[in-house]
Amino acid sequence: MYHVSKAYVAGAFALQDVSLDVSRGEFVFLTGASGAGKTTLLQLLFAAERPSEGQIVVLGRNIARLRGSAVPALRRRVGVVFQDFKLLRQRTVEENVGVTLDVVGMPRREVRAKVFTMLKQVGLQHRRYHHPVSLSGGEQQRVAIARALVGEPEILLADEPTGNLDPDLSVEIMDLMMSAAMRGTAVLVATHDVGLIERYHKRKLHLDAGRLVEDGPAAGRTE
Amino acid sequence: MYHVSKAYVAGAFALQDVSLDVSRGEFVFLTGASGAGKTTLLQLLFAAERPSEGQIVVLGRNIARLRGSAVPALRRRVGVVFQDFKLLRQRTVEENVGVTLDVVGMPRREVRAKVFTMLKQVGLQHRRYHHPVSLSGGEQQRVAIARALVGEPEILLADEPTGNLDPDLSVEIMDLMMSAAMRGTAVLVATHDVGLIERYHKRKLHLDAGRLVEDGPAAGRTE
Amino acid sequence: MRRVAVILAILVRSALRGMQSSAVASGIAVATIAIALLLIGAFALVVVNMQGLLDRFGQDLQITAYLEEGLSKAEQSLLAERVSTVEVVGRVRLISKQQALERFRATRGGAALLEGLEGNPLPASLDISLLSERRTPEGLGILNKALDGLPGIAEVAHGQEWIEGYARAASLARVSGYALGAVLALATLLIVSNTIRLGLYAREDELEILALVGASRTFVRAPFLLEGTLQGAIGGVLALGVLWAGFHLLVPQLQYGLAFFLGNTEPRFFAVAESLKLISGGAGLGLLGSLAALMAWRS
Amino acid sequence: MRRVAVILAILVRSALRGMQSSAVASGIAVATIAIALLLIGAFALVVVNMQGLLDRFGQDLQITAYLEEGLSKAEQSLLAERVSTVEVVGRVRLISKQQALERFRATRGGAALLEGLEGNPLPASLDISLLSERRTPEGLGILNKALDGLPGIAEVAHGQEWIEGYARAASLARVSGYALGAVLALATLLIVSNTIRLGLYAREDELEILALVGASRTFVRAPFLLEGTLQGAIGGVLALGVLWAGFHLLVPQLQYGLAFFLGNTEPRFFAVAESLKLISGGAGLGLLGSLAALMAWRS
Ligand SMILES: Nc1ncnc2c1ncn2[C@@H]1O[C@H](COP(=O)(O)OP(=O)(O)OP(=O)(O)O)[C@@H](O)[C@H]1O
Ligand SMILES: Nc1ncnc2c1ncn2[C@@H]1O[C@H](COP(=O)(O)OP(=O)(O)OP(=O)(O)O)[C@@H](O)[C@H]1O
Ligand SMILES: [Mg+2]
Ligand SMILES: [Mg+2]
Repeated sequence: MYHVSKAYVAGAFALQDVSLDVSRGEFVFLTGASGAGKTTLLQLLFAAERPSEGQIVVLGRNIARLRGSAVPALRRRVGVVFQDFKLLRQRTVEENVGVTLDVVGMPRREVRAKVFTMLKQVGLQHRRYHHPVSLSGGEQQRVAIARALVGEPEILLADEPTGNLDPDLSVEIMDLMMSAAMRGTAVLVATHDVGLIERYHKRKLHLDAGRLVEDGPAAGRTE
Repeated sequence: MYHVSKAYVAGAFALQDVSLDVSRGEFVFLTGASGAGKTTLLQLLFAAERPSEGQIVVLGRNIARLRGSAVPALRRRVGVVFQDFKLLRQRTVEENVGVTLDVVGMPRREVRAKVFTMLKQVGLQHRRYHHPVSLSGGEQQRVAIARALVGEPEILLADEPTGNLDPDLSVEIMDLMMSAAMRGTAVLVATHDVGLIERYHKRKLHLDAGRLVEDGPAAGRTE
Repeated sequence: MRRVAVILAILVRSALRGMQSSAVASGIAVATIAIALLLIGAFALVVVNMQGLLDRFGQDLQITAYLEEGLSKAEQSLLAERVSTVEVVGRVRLISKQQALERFRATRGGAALLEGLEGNPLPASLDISLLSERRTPEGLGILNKALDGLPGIAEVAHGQEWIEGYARAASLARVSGYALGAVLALATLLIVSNTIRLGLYAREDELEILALVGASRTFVRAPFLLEGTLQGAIGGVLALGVLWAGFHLLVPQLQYGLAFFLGNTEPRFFAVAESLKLISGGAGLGLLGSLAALMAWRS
Repeated sequence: MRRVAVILAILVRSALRGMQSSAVASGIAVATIAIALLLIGAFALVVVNMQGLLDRFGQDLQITAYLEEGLSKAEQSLLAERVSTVEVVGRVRLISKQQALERFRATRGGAALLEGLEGNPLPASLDISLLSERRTPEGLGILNKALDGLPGIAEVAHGQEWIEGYARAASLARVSGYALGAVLALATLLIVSNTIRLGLYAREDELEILALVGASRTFVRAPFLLEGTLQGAIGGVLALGVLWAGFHLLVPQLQYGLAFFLGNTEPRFFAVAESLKLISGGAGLGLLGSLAALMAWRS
């Protein structure tokens, strides 16, 4: 990934005339009131939704014109933490996280090793044979995060990744995502957690009713 | 509801030897790290799970010994905001909220009126004919809250009700729950949001790995 | 009272809404029930027309009672009449000596044989056919007994083997008809309950959420059962429609072939009562299927 | 290469895991397929044994060719032999004048008729039966032509109507056999695809999540198709087992009744190849069903 650029304008409702550009290794917060369009914006970025207007270039590919068959290849390079987790209910935690690696055809042994390391990082290695239903909300969220990170994606989209986590864990998870950014991943985190945003002083995009009203480093930036 | 008392001790894993007592009109925060047992505790209170040990008395009924057929009657007096919302995907927002009233056999016209008023309070009246999938995370959460509140329950159990809401909305929702407490509802809110807890200075129960380690008003109580 | 009405209204609305909101699953259930009932219905049509088929096979079953020589026409007629009053007898035809002779002459070589003959050595006879439902060894026994007691009958000739074979075949056809019908009904019930169960599977969440919100068992289940019943009834109507169309399209085409099987019995479609039975059978299947599904769900 | 193997392993594992994790839905699908194939299989058994049934009905179909007077025994035998070489002819029996007379004498009244007679007015004849598969008007035509060309044959008597009726009935039976089979197969396909579609319905989330995580269409679909195929094959094996048990339990019980229908043809079960066809038919149904389900899903 040499440069990620998204010149982006979407149709009438959820997002209006939004343009932005995120480059490799950058860490960006996405904020805005409930229903402002954060999730919609993220979904456009990994081709879960198509823009009604405008162009989106992700990893050198124009999403608006991407063929359906090219979508999986793109998604494998993007890690996503869904707001509602989207875990496979019928599979164990280990399998849920491993699925990211399965889809690229990684041998089983390698998958297990990587998954174990990843689960350890989110503090869930002892839960790896459990099913999502028997996990607490925060544990499920961490599984979702592990799944997004285990494939070492070039882009990480995290939608409210700490909504069900206590402050200490939130910081741990944010640090994990930070270090991904250090390794060159473009990270976009949609969140309401003012504490976190203040703590990290990163670039912040603020959406209001589908319009990008603020784009810039948080006030009081230290780096 | 004249007195709510829960003398409560559950088996080995999720909760251990927890005893507490909440009375009518009281407002209590439930805190604790991810996986501490907050959700488990709330689920015991409306008979979604049975305790492995100990007794729970809710609204004058012993949950540990409640007949299966008596459970619905109890649940109608308890409003619950689930951590994962548990909305009916096939039904509109209006129907989702109205289901609380449907189950007690309220006529349709009344249901619609009450639901409308309630949706207005959470700021979603314009979304009432939408389906949950077409709502943002925060909007879904507010539907769940509306459903819990619309039946004017004697007990309100809210599990992480502001995890997907921005700070302003969170305050609005908390105020809504406060006013329910004013009207005599016992309110239990499980949350990680330190900001909220600090803001309201209410009684706070802190769970750590299934044990109740703190029970008392938050430091710096103002009332 | 009023509350009951309100709840009933909610349940019915709920069932309709359920069918509407999971329209695909509902459609699939209805289609499956319709197909299953189509098989049952087609089978039932065959059974309904089977009597004609059996009669066709049995119409050759004729018992010939040869009369003694020297009876007057009146006596012969009287005998024929008395035989026709025997409970198991359907039709009696008196064949006079003259008719017997003509019949014989018509057979190959008969004319040649008769050439040199004077007088008529052939006896008069009664051709007796049994009522179709009495074409059993027992029926034959009753006839024999009755004939034994009648003066004027010289000898009785009949295919004892034929009739036993026929009776066995007929009862086999009937028994296997019932057996097949039962198997089909069972298969249909299983398939329908499987289908509904899978439908429930897809809506488990919904039922669970309703329960969590304080809905009573009845409130959760009644709409589901109603839905199943309705789906079954719709499936029944569809199956009936297809059968009707098929029957009226195919039967004229197959007339000749069918005539061979059925003789001159007209193939017939279901009567109204039978049609209603099919539809209510569908409804019953839907109800049973959803009951079974619910029972399997929570066990 | 290695990657292909790894992916294949993942797909197979995925299919097995799918069946295991949604065991109830899988079980229901297998049961439904088994029931549907049971119906098809039972029907196929009847069809397989239908030839015996048709032969039974056709065995009375006999053409009698009366020979001219004054042929020597050798000439008669030669004629019989020549007739038996006609392609459509199954069996030829020579009835000499003497035999004809004896037959006649055995008939009722025959003895009396013959009493006054000298000499033997009855002609010798050939009783010809057609090969069972040639009992058609065409077959009869061929026979007639062949007989026309033979000197020594006086007259041919046969039930033209009978044979036409028989041919119509036999072809009706065959055609309706195929038609019913097709209807059953179609019904089965629909039911199976419905069942699998409902199963997919319950797992929609899973497939959607896989797609969101970057699984290719193949990765999502292949295990599902594999699963369907496997379920179909298992259903086929189950159906075959039940049929086998049923056949061996029931046939001895029904022997007499069946004998009436089948004559002396032994009822037989499927051969190995036919059994395999049933199983692979099940697998095919499962595959087709899941294909149809997937296609309906994303359209
Ligand atoms: N599938 C959809 N169909 C129709 N409208 C939708 C759909 N998804 C989202 N919307 C609407 O688009 C708007 C933006 O939604 P989005 O999910 O992007 O908000 P958000 O910023 O993620 O909010 P939250 O913080 O509550 O999750 C909302 O008003 C929502 O109702
Ligand atoms: N159905 C279940 N079966 C087995 N274990 C469970 C089940 N539900 C919860 N647990 C376990 O019990 C513990 C407490 O879970 P609980 O959901 O009560 O936590 P919580 O305090 O709500 O956490 P969070 O803030 O993450 O939602 C967790 O470790 C969880 O894994
Ligand atoms: Mg969102
Ligand atoms: Mg929880």
